[in-house]
Amino acid sequence: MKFELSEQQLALQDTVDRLLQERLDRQRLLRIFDSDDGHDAELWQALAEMGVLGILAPEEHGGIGLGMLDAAVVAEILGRHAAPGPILGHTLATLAIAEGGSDEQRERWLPALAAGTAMATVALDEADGRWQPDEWRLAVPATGGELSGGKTNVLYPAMADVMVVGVAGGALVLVENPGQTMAVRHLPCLDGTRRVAHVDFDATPCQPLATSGERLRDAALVLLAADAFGGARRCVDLAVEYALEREQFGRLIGSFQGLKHQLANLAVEVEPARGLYWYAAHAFDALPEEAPRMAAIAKAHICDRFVHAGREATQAHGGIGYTWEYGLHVWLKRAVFDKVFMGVPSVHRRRSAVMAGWAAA
Amino acid sequence: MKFELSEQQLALQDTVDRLLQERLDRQRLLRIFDSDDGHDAELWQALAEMGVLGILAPEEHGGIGLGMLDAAVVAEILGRHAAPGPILGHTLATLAIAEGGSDEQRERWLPALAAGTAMATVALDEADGRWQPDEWRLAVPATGGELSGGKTNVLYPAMADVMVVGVAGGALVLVENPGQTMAVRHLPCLDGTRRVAHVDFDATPCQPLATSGERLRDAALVLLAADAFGGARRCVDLAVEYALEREQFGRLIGSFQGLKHQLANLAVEVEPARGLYWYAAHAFDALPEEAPRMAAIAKAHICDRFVHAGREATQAHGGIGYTWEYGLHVWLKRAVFDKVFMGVPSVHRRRSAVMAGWAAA
Amino acid sequence: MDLSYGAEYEAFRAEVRAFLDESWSPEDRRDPERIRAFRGQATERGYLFRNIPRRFGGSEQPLDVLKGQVITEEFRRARAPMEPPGIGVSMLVPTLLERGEPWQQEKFIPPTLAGEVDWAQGYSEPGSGSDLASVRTRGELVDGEWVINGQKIWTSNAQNCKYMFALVRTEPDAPKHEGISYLLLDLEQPGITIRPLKMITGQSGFNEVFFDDARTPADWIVGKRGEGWQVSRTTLKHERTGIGGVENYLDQFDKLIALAGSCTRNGRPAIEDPVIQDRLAELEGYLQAHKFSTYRQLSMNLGGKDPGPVSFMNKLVVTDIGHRIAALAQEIIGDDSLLLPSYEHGHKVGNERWMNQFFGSLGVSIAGGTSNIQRNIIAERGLGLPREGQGDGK
Amino acid sequence: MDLSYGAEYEAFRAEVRAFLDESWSPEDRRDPERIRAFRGQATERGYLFRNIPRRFGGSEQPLDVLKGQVITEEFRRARAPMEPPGIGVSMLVPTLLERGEPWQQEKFIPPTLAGEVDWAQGYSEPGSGSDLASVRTRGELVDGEWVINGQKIWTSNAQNCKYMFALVRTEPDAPKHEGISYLLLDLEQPGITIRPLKMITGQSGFNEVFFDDARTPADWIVGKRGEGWQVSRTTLKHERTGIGGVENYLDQFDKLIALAGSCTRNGRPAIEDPVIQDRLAELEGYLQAHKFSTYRQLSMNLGGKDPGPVSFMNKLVVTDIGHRIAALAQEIIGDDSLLLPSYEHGHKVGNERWMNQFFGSLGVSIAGGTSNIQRNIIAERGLGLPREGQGDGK
Repeated sequence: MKFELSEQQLALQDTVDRLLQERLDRQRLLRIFDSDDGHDAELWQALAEMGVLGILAPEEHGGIGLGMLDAAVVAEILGRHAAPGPILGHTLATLAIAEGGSDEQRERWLPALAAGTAMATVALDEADGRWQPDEWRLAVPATGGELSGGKTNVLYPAMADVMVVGVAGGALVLVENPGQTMAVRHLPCLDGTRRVAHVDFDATPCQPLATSGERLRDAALVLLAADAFGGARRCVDLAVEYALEREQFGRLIGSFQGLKHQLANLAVEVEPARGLYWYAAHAFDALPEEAPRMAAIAKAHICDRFVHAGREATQAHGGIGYTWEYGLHVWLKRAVFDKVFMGVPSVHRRRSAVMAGWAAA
Repeated sequence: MKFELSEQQLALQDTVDRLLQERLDRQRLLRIFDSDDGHDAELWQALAEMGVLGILAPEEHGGIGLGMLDAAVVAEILGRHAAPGPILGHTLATLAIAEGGSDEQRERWLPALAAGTAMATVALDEADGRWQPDEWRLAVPATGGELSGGKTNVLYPAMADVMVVGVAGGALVLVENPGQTMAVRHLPCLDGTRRVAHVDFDATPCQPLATSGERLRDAALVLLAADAFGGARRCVDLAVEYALEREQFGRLIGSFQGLKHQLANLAVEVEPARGLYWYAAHAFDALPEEAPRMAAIAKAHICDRFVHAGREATQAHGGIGYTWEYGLHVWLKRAVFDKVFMGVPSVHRRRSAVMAGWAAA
Repeated sequence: MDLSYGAEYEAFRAEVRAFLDESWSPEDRRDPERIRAFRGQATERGYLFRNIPRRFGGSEQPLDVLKGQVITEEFRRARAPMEPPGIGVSMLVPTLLERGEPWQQEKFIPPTLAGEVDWAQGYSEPGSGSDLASVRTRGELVDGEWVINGQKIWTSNAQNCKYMFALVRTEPDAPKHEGISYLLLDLEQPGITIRPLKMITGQSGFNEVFFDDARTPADWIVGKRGEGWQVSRTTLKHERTGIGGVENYLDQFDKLIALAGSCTRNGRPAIEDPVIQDRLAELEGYLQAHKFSTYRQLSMNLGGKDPGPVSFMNKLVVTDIGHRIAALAQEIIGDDSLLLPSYEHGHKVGNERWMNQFFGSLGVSIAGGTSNIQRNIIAERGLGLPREGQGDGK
Repeated sequence: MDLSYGAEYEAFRAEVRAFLDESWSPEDRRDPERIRAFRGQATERGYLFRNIPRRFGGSEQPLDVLKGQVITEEFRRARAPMEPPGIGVSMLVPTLLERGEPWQQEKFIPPTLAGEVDWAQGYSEPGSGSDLASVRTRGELVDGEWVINGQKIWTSNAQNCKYMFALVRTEPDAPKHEGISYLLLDLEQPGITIRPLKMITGQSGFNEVFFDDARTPADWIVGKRGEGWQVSRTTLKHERTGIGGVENYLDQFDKLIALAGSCTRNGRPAIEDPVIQDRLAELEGYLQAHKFSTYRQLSMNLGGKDPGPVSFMNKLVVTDIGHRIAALAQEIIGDDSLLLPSYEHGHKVGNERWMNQFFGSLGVSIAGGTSNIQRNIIAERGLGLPREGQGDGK
């Protein structure tokens, strides 16, 4: 019985946490949030050096060859600091190439992706919230490997050297150097820490990948859940810290029982969910039969908690939390992203009901 | 613009309120709650003398000839005091006879019902929660007026001299002196203030009534909503009173901000709903197109609030609220009755969605 | 029960409507001159500035809540302008009428009513939050002028305002609530710096105002020295009455229904999803309850009766309804909630405009006294529970 | 991540299972003699009373949480009896082991372990609620005996208990917490009257106990005079550890799913209703979170690590889960919630048994410290917020 993180995992969290404490203070975070591209090359490079970008790439391809649980505990820390940039799409695409790429594809891409010298992303959503593999309509013609059509809410497509695309039938294909044949329309993003755009493929060459859209979807759900846990937990911390420094009516506001009970209730909503994302990640690594349902439950549950925590933390701060420059809003907006990206919680609750056999599909 | 009670209505509420304060202290209420039949002849007689039992019967038949709004504001007071006995079924049956009875039926029954010397009830529910008129299956054979089959959750059938029964097609029929041909199986009732039983008709003679099951259902929804408002409001009062007399840690518990905020939140849940049942009752009297949907909204909303208020008040009382003899549980159990009788809130929310045209029926 | 206004008021309504038909067309909205002229005519007729004496530019009508309601309804229907928005009309003018010197009333009220000058409110400070009496901005009387130093925050629209009414600590040695004065001052002077505050939605509605030896004449004070707290209470009372704008929320609900009809969820219109229907119907219960609660309060206020504790609850009720609308809208728009609602660089704003409600509903719960302050008021004044620190039996 | 217990413990499990196969069959449940004999054998093998010295009838095993967990799982699977239920074993014995005199340990522990005597708890009084230190029952030492007058409430099962351990005010002039002693007393005496309290569900689980010159020997005191409050804390600590019984709630959830499959709603199985599915799935999120939170705490406790603030939250988490199960069950059973669950006059109890959960979940939120006390503990000890009355900067 060992349901806790290994020394190595704790050390990994700690290293990333310290990096982000040092390199991503509130002011810098807001600068990136407000920037045109939502990316910080220096931070990217630091994460690459730490191995974070190649966490799921095998060692023989320059990665550190760890599993989803490791990636998820790092994602918790990224969420804790609302770390900006293309990491989510990059990590997911790296996983798909590592698990489904040919030897040649793996050779070509994984070392550069792990080193951060190339960037990867995923293109999954279609219009009207069609995030799930069985809803994808983008077709690969029988005549051969060319894509034509649109995908939306694609993470950082203009920066991507390689892109994993979900296609009709729930399969995945690989598009190399997509910029040459793809039109990108940037969207005005609520969450300045994760930018998305609409893309249109026009006879874009692609190659098959031997891993499924379902598996990539589950990976995304786990990483979003982990990110959301880190973010939600941080919202609790930020609200508590504020309550311990702010005075009103001659008292610390944290000494008012009304606020104390609200913060206690909030902590009770959030804190127990830590093991839920751990287990979903562990199932992804080791228990394939449980993995899809646990990923759905974790994503639905924790992302709802994150939005709730973001709203409660804002209220606990009063006016200052409502300002752009104080920066608390970054977490609330990240919470909305985590909740919506890959499908809203009610969609995954419904999926979990179907997988449990409660309902016809 | 006059959206408030008339002087006459306020006086009526006040009179009933004083009667129940005098005649129905907590001890007596509990005695009736614990009794075999859940009925108190003395209280019944007092209510009859006050005109409450004939509130919806026309004056020419010995009633006081008022409308649903008047009946509902009285129902609020009955709920406030958790008044026990067959009043709900009696009032509904009286309404159906007044609105749909032949001259002869009205002559025969209304004076006695208004005087309380005869008792009436309604039999609507069938198994599996089939409360709504379009779900009734009990058939009146083409050969003529005899009923055979069951109804459940019938209020006080063994005491009834006359019974209004819902039948297939959503129609209503009248059964006089049902005891002669009907078998009654008493049910162990959670709410000791309103007793229900299962009945089986066996070639029971019946006569048609010229009013619809829908209208009777809407009347029931309004009266339940009004009862629930009175009960919920009382739960708030009881919790506040207790917070003002109970000390812990050397302070009145009502001075702790945690409890103060909980009670404030509870009051905010309950208090605004007063006008909602008023309007639903007013619509029943005067705005037939709006009546069914407003009755559904009022019943669903206010009955949910009552259960919530009953639970919160119990928690605010701590252990004493959990005892039988303190008697707070009477309101919580009445809340469950109000919520379930005539269909749970989600059923009526669904109906209100259909009536609004949001959904196919 | 009678939700109509009765024959007298329907006649009045017809009169207002005829006036509007004749004097206003929605195209006039973009022409400031037309608006000014229209307000003059409407005031002449007794429709605007009803509680303000004629000598200051008001129409000096007897109090008649229903007439007020009819006017609001008809002006809204015709999309005609009412009194100029802003706290000059809603807060400063009532305060001056009650506590101002005659010369102050004459100097400040008419141009405020005419919309010629706007006012900023200088109450909140960084760190004061709900505890407005903790003012630290200081004023000293030097050579017949107040010299003011400090900082205010959450002043709406300050960069467009000519004047400010402000709470300033002028008696540093007096107890907290007795050391504050209510000063008027001109914002167009070198001692004042205004910095816009960008809000969570990306828009700038509020400002910080810095005072660095800002000056105002000695007699630009309302009430006496040290009475500023009481003077400001008259104003706040004005801000905090009003029955919570139920029409606004009813409108929003209608729009939410339309939204649910137009958005897709699991391949079908969201409004056909039973989970969405259930949540819409639940929300409608709260909303209809508040609607009739509002009518009840209006009706009782008309008759000079006290509607009871519910009057303290309106703000929390609408805050809760706003949260519910926001949460449901966010669920319904799905992917569109990934977009910034206030983006204005050529991108057409679609369903993501509902994210303004998502954030705005948080703003409502913070502005004008946080929800926890409201809960104290309800518990103490509405339910009669002991005030903080009382009832501890020691 | 490894949720298995490892080879060593699986070997141990096989051993326990073999013992159970050999020594216990569920039909033995109704035979008190067989139960007593079985407990003896199981203690011999080191499966029961593991932390109690052999000289008092325990098996004196080294602390091994996982072995404890394996034993619990296997005994539960075989439906075999573990330690006798009741607070004698769970509260009094640990207290005596820590604070009792040797003669007290020898006299009271063995018959308690053997199930020969049961104990009642005399802590709560009418009016004390969560404030246990406000004891008013008084004890005076008269001629070598304590003479006790007053009243206790919420004593479980007192009519079947031989003894009580009670908090009694023996030093009326000392400060509140320092005037209490922890006394043991025999309930079978004329000075004691026991009155059952009927609960909201109709069952009687608790009692009032009245003391009218009740007596107990001078040396039936645990700890010194005035130390009763500290002594009782050791006991309460024992009551409040334990990780909240997640298995119980997982079982309930499975039953709730089965219930939803068997109940009809709008003419179809309730579990096919999308609204019910959504609420079940939402509840499962909370439940799975708590399940893995429990594993995490268990795992860390095993390694001697501190799981952090979550340890203070378990009670509130299960209270909330219990409320959710109750609300959903009530919705699903529909009409059956009109029936009393405890009625036993020949009526077969059906789905209305879920109303025990409906009321029981309220009981959980009241018993052993109300939810508001839990919130204080979480805020102060878990989150580090100031204690009541601190942090007021004055």
